[in-house]
Amino acid sequence: MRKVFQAEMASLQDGLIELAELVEKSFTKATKAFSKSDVEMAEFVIEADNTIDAAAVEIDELAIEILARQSPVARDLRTVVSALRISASLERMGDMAEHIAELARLRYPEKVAPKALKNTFTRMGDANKEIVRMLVELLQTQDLNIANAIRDKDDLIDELHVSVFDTVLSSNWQHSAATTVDATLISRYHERFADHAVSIAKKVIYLATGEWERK
Amino acid sequence: MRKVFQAEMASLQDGLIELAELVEKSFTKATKAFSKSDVEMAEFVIEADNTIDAAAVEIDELAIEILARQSPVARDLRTVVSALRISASLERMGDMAEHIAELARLRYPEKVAPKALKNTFTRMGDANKEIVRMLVELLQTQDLNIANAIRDKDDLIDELHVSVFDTVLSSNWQHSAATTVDATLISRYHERFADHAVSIAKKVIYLATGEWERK
Amino acid sequence: AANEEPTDPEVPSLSGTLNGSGASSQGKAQDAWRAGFQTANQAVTVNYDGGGSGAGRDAFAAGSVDFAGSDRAFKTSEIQDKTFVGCAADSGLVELPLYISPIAIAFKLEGINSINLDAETLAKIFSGQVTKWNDPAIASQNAGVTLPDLAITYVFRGENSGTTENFVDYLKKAAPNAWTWDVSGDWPEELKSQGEAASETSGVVTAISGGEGYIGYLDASRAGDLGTVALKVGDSYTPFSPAAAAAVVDDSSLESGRTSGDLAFTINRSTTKAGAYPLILISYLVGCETYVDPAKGELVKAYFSHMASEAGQQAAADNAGSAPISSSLRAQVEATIALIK
Amino acid sequence: MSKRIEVDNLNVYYGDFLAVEGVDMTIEPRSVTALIGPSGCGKSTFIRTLNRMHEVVPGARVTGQVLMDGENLYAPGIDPVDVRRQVGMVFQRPNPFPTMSIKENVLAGIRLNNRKMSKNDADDIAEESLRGANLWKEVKDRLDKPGASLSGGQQQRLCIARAIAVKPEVLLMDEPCSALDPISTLAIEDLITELKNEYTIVIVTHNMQQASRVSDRTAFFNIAGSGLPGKLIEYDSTSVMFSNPSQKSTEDYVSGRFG
Amino acid sequence: MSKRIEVDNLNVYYGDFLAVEGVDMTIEPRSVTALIGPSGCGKSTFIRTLNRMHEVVPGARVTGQVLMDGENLYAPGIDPVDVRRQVGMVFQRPNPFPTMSIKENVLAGIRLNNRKMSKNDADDIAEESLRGANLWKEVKDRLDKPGASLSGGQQQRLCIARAIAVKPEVLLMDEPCSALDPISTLAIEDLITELKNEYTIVIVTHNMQQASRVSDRTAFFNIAGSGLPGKLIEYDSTSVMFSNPSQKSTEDYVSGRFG
Amino acid sequence: MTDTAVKDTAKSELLDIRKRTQSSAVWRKVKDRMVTILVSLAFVVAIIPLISLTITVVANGMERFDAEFFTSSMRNVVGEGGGALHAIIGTLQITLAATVISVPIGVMTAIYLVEYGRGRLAKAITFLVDVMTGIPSIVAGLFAFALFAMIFGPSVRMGFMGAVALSLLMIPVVVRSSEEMLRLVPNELREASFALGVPKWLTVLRVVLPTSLAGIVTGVMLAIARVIGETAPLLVTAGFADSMNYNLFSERMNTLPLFVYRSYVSQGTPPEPDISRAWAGALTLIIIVMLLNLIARLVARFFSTNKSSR
Amino acid sequence: MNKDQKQQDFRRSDRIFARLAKVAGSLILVALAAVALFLIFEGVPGMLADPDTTSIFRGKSFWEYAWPLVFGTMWAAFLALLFAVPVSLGIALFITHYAPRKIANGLGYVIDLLAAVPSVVFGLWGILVLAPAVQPFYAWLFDNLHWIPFFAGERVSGTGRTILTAALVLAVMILPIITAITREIFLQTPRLHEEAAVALGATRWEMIRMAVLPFGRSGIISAAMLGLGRALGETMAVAMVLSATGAVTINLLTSNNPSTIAANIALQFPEAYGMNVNVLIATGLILFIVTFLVNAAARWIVNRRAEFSGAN
Ligand SMILES: Nc1ncnc2c1ncn2[C@@H]1O[C@H](COP(=O)(O)OP(=O)(O)OP(=O)(O)O)[C@@H](O)[C@H]1O
Ligand SMILES: Nc1ncnc2c1ncn2[C@@H]1O[C@H](COP(=O)(O)OP(=O)(O)OP(=O)(O)O)[C@@H](O)[C@H]1O
Ligand SMILES: [Mg+2]
Ligand SMILES: [Mg+2]
Ligand SMILES: O=P([O-])([O-])[O-]
Repeated sequence: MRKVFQAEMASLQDGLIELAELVEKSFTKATKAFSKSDVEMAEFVIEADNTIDAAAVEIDELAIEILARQSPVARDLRTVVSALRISASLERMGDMAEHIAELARLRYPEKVAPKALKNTFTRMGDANKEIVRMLVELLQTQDLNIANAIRDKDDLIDELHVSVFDTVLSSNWQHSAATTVDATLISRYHERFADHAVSIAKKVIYLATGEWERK
Repeated sequence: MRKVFQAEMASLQDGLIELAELVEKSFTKATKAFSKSDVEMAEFVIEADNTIDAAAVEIDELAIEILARQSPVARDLRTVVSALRISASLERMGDMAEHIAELARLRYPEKVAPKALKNTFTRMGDANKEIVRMLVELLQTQDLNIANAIRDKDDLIDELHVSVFDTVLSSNWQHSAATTVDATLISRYHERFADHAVSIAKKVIYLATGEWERK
Repeated sequence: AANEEPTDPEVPSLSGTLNGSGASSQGKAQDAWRAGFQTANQAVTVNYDGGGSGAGRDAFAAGSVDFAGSDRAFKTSEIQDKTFVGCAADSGLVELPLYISPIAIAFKLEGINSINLDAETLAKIFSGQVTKWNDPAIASQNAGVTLPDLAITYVFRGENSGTTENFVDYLKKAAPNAWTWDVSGDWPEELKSQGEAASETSGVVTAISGGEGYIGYLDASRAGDLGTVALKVGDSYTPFSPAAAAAVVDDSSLESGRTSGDLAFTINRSTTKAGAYPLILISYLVGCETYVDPAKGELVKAYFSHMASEAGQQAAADNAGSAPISSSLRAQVEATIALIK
Repeated sequence: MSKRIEVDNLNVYYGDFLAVEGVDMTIEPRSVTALIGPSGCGKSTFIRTLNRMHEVVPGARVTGQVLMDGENLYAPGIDPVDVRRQVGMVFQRPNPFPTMSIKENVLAGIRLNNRKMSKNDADDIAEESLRGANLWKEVKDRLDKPGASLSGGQQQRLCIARAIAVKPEVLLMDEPCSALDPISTLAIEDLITELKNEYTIVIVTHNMQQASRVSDRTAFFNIAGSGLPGKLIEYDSTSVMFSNPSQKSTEDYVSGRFG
Repeated sequence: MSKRIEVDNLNVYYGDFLAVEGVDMTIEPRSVTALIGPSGCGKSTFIRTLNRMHEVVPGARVTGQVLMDGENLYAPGIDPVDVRRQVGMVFQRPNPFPTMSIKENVLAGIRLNNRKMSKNDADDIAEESLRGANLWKEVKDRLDKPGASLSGGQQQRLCIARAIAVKPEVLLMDEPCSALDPISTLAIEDLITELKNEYTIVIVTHNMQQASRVSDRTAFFNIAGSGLPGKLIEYDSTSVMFSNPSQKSTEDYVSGRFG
Repeated sequence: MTDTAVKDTAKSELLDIRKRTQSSAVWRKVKDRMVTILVSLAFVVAIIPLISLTITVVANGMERFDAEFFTSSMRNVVGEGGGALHAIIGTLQITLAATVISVPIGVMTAIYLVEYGRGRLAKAITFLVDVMTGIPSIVAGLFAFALFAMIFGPSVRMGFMGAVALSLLMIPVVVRSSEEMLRLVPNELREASFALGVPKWLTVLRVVLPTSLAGIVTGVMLAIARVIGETAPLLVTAGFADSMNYNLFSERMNTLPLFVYRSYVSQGTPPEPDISRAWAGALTLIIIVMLLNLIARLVARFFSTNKSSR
Repeated sequence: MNKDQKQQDFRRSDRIFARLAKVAGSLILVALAAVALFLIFEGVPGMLADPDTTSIFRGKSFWEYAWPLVFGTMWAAFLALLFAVPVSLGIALFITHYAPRKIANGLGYVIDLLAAVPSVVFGLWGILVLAPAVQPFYAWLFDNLHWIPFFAGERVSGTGRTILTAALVLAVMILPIITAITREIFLQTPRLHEEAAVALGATRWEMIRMAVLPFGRSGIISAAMLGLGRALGETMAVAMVLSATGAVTINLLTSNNPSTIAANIALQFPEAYGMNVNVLIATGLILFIVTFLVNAAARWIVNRRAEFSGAN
């Protein structure tokens, strides 16, 4: 029954989960670095991205080797193709964490977030932390309820993202252009982060149902 | 000699090229809409993104069908995996064009770009138009020189992107927060656009050499 | 085997194995003789390969058998030329006419059991000159018998045979004008295509029984239900019978120029003696006067005596339909047997 | 020159043994339909009912219907010999008649009905069929050589040429490549895709890759246990069968997770 | 119980015909090495030189060296019978001895050599070998049944059990699955991956997927034309061979673009 | 031509072909039926002599198919009674001896041809074995006689000599059938054995021979059936006898065919006892051969049970 | 050391066994050579014997003596083959392709039984049963189809003991041999080829013609040759049945028939002595040579189209 193949498929899955956990850790640290303006932690996150990138490449290589050597079909094939996609998304989510950390480092010792948005960014960060945590769980369990929960959280993030723009564009926004830029970018990073998570959730749905994403 | 397979592989390639051409068209229009603040054109670009998305999904489906039915190996496998990746990147490039058009529409009838940055954005747009044109050519010819040329252009875009931040954060930046946000976003869109193009170029290199991207 | 259990172990007797070979004609008589002899001498086994006279003579000369059965005696030239391995160097041969058998002319014609024929007509029938049963040559001798208008097919022995030789000898001697072919154990080559060949007496019987209008010559004992021919001897027609056969022998003379043990007869085929049936076959028993191995000599002597005895001759007559030798001949024979050592 | 086949509640027996049970299936013209399934599930048995080769086995029989363009092949009065002329068959191992030349092999089927063919006609048909089987170029200079002198893959194509020479409506193939090396296999597969422009093709294969490569639709047969009848489990377009089959057992089978 | 094999400039002849030319190759212990290549390129010929089965063919001979842990198998004074005890072989078609029971089949290698064994030892060896071949569970209740009563896949595993019962160092397999259905094939493939923990395994296969699935290293043989000798074209880790081979012809072959 | 016109002509051509096909189809069917009849007829034709023969032999043979026939020899039997025990024993002994001579030689020769033989010698043997199947049995007898006469002198007769003559007739049949059977053993089995490190001779003895044993046994039985009915060669070698003889190596020994032939050829007065003994002998001979045949089949089945489940 | 010892033993055993096999094979060569030598040494004097002093010749030369025998041998064997081969093929086909599986085996056994009947019994049956049974038919043929040379002649045999009957008996005798072999061969016809034919729309007969017969061709020839060998060498049955007058004729229905070498030897040998024995052995030598030639011819035929043979 293709034991080697089963093992490879399992390690593909494990790799994805590990990767997701790495991203989770990175993102948690990045938000902390961001909120606490902790440059060391930021450095750490930036460092860690290399690990994430390497892990993602490893998954890709494994996936391609499985494709080349095991010719998977049906669900197995979907798993491999999804893994290729998910690894890419996770890698980008790692990038987002890195970007957040970079911003934190760039502005150090100042805090990036202005008072007015602090709460919003905290909420965004929390929501995204929740999302990435759910993501790990989703990859472990492939429970479609979690996928939907992720979508819900994404909606929250989108709302918050819009609210950031509202705040920035409101007349009582008085901060410097740099702050504006930072707020814009941070918000966008969070939004992208959640967006990638959703796209991963979609891949998992595809994996389960065989329906390729039609946006 | 697996004629059907050869045909499928060819149509996969053709699909990618077509998709790239769609993106090129879309992006050209988007930059025009942006610079001319042409809301109709913007609408058109936004509409066109659906086509691009559909085309991308089609390529993915074809790729997955090829994987399922033809079990390609070696170069063929790389082509298919690359196609999966390239289509995703092209789709995101299409998204970027859409985002640019959306911004143009959002700010209509005002122009988005402040005078100070107009030139920069024009240069960015031109560079990216050049990039997407080269991309089409690259997908057709798989000439690695073009891939390198794309990287070079990307470096130019990165420079311009940094210069946009410099401009915005410079003391003589006096524009509204909205303008700041827009400039930030537009610049980032261009930067991302070029970045995706580079990642496609890398896929083509992988395709040719078999060396999976190590960043 | 059940029949080989010694029945009376106390009777002291001879012992050993005696092998003979030769004429198949006397095979059945040999069976009877051996049976009697072996019963009397339970430690003795006598074998007789009825392979044929020629083979028997050759085997005897080569010393591979102790005695031979032969439908003719050795020719004197043969006796001179050959060395007889089993016989002592200066030994003569013993040849005894112990098996005398009439040869019947049998035929198959619906409803006819017997016809009369003279030698002349017989010769013409067997040489294809008379080809129909209602040929006047036949009809004239068989008044009162309705002969069919049927082709005659004669049956002859396909292989070399003593029966053939005697039959032909009879034709040649009794009807020299009609029969011009040489005397030989083989049927004349020129006449083969007109008749039907059969192998062994059994074949002849089968052939004649199987074909209406068939006629052939065979050992009289095997004629069975077939119609037979009464031969014209002198002026009357004589059917075959043991007595008639024995009568001819008594009417014949010994060949000249032979040793005293060599009782080779010249059969008087053209006898006119009433009640004689000149179409007979004499089969000889051949042995040495002096055997290299005296034990053999003793056995042969005993066995030959048994054959020549009245009982022996009667047994042969009963079992093989032969004609017992006359007492005068027996006397001659016994004297000869006494020579054997 | 291609027909739709409808199989209607077909049960196939060997004596009293029900080998295949209750198959309903519509085979489209000008398409390739692949039959897959574990060993002994009745693929061969089933495909042989489509040209009434099944009944060559003593004691074998069938209930239900096989309709070719509406006409029941098993209706009384239908001569199986006729059916077999309309439904050609290619076997697992290439089996050219060893005593015939290449050309005679191709014409073997036609000669049956048309003893006195002009030499021209014969040449034409031979060429046409060999071209159809993609073999003409390779053998045109040695048509008088024995069929067995060809390589395995060429022999199999010769058999295909022989089968299509009688211009059947349907072409059945029972594991046509399992005795061939990969290069010959690919040649045959290419040929099959070409032939489907003209024929209705049904192919049994153990090679899942092959089924997925050449067929338009795939039927998965399975058997619950030895002694039980084989059944048609799932029948769908090949892409669906190999990417997203609706039955668990199909998925398990195509992905090698069976047993 | 596994050895490194070094093949050194090996030329293999059938009489005057050079079938395989100039092979240099190192086969690692405790690994699976797959030999692939088009039909007639000399895979079987080559693999049979590794246990001197080649010379069973009249007129067959070899130049060059095959070193097993440094010892040349073709050195004078080496008895081929001895070599074959160290290098087991499994063939294309399962070939259990038809007159022997399952158990006798397993013990054949020992028994046929007239070696005496206590019943206990025999039982132990039989069980151990059958376990090693992953067949014990399926046959333990019918060890006295004829070997031929098993299914094809089981027979092939029986042959593997028979081969490993004599405790060879190396196991050669010439297309061990080509006569089997896919389910049995997968069972054998699983077995091969288990066996490589103990043996050096060399396998010839026509099934590229199989080569890619089971082997650690793959050797591609090719032949330039009929009558020409087969040559080793490329030899590398299987992943490289199937994802990024360095020779064009390897790539063409593994991707079915050959011919 | 227009499209429809093309179609029409195509159609009419098709119809034409159909018509032609139809008439030829009828003819084909008729022919098929005719052949079926012919073939069945051939079978019936072959069965007729068999039945006729069986009836003849059984009907005639039953008369003397009694206990005495199987417990007595012909020693001292004149007229009625007697039996064929001596001939039965002789036939069994001589045939057994012939088998003992021919089987090892025949099988070893077959082994040589299949496993070892190459080149000239093997070709010569193959051809000569063919020729040997054509040796007239009488010639074999004469040859054996000449051979023994050279050593033991012309008076020699023994059962063993007959066995030698019969061997000459048996060997080619044994070689032929064994050769075929050995060739049927798949090479794969040999290679499997070699690959286990088994030397060639053991492979042949312990793999090849057992595998083909059933076939070889059948072949041997056929060979026995072929010679057990021989008359001519035995007459000149084993000779003719009435008495029991258990010793193959001395003196004459009777055999059943000879018993039958002699009983038929040399009938006494009355002839009936001889004739019925002849038929009873024939029946016995047939039954013996039948039994051997049956044994062969049983042996074959016994050895092939292991294979049957293939 | 023990192991080495064993190896050595094995190697020696291997050599010994091979040599034994070779010796066995060579023994056949020797035996045959001895037979040939025997025939030559004993036969050649017979060939050269003086016709005048050798009684068996009856004035003819050796070749005049032998020629009718050679003719008869060939003629009878040919006729036997002519009858036996088609019937055998029919039976073999019947058993393998027509009879229901269940009874086919039994039928095969029944036919095999014929092979077990000793030739003496055949002889008895031929002369006592067959000949009388066919005689009326012969008479009819003779009366009505006299113009056909085969049925011509002076007079129809009244007993039916003609060469035709002998050939029929021979045919029945060789029937089981040919049947047994062709049956085996037909059974070996690859199912694939049969099915290929059937799948092309062949009727059963057409299938047989396309697949079975061509496949079995060389086997049929071999079988026929084996049968021919038996027919050529058969002694007793012919000797008993045939009315052999030594004629060289193709008439089938008369009592005037050629003899065969084997039957002639069997018949003449007992009464033969001296040079006559050599003459008979000389005819044996000729039979030997004829057999040799026939076999060579058969091999040649079989091999001639080996390229197209069913054996691959
Ligand atoms: N001639 C026959 N007589 C009786 N049963 C048969 C016969 N042929 C096949 N069967 C049985 O019918 C069932 C189906 O066999 P079939 O050969 O159709 O399977 P398959 O799917 O073609 O298998 P494979 O993949 O091994 O070719 C099996 O149980 C088999 O044992
Ligand atoms: N016994 C033999 N005698 C002579 N030549 C042979 C023999 N066996 C094989 N050959 C030749 O040696 C070459 C290599 O054959 P081999 O069987 O090794 O190829 P292969 O790669 O195993 O092919 P396949 O994939 O078909 O099994 C071929 O040209 C073949 O014809
Ligand atoms: Mg099948
Ligand atoms: Mg090979
Ligand atoms: O006794 P016959 O010589 O006539 O056989």
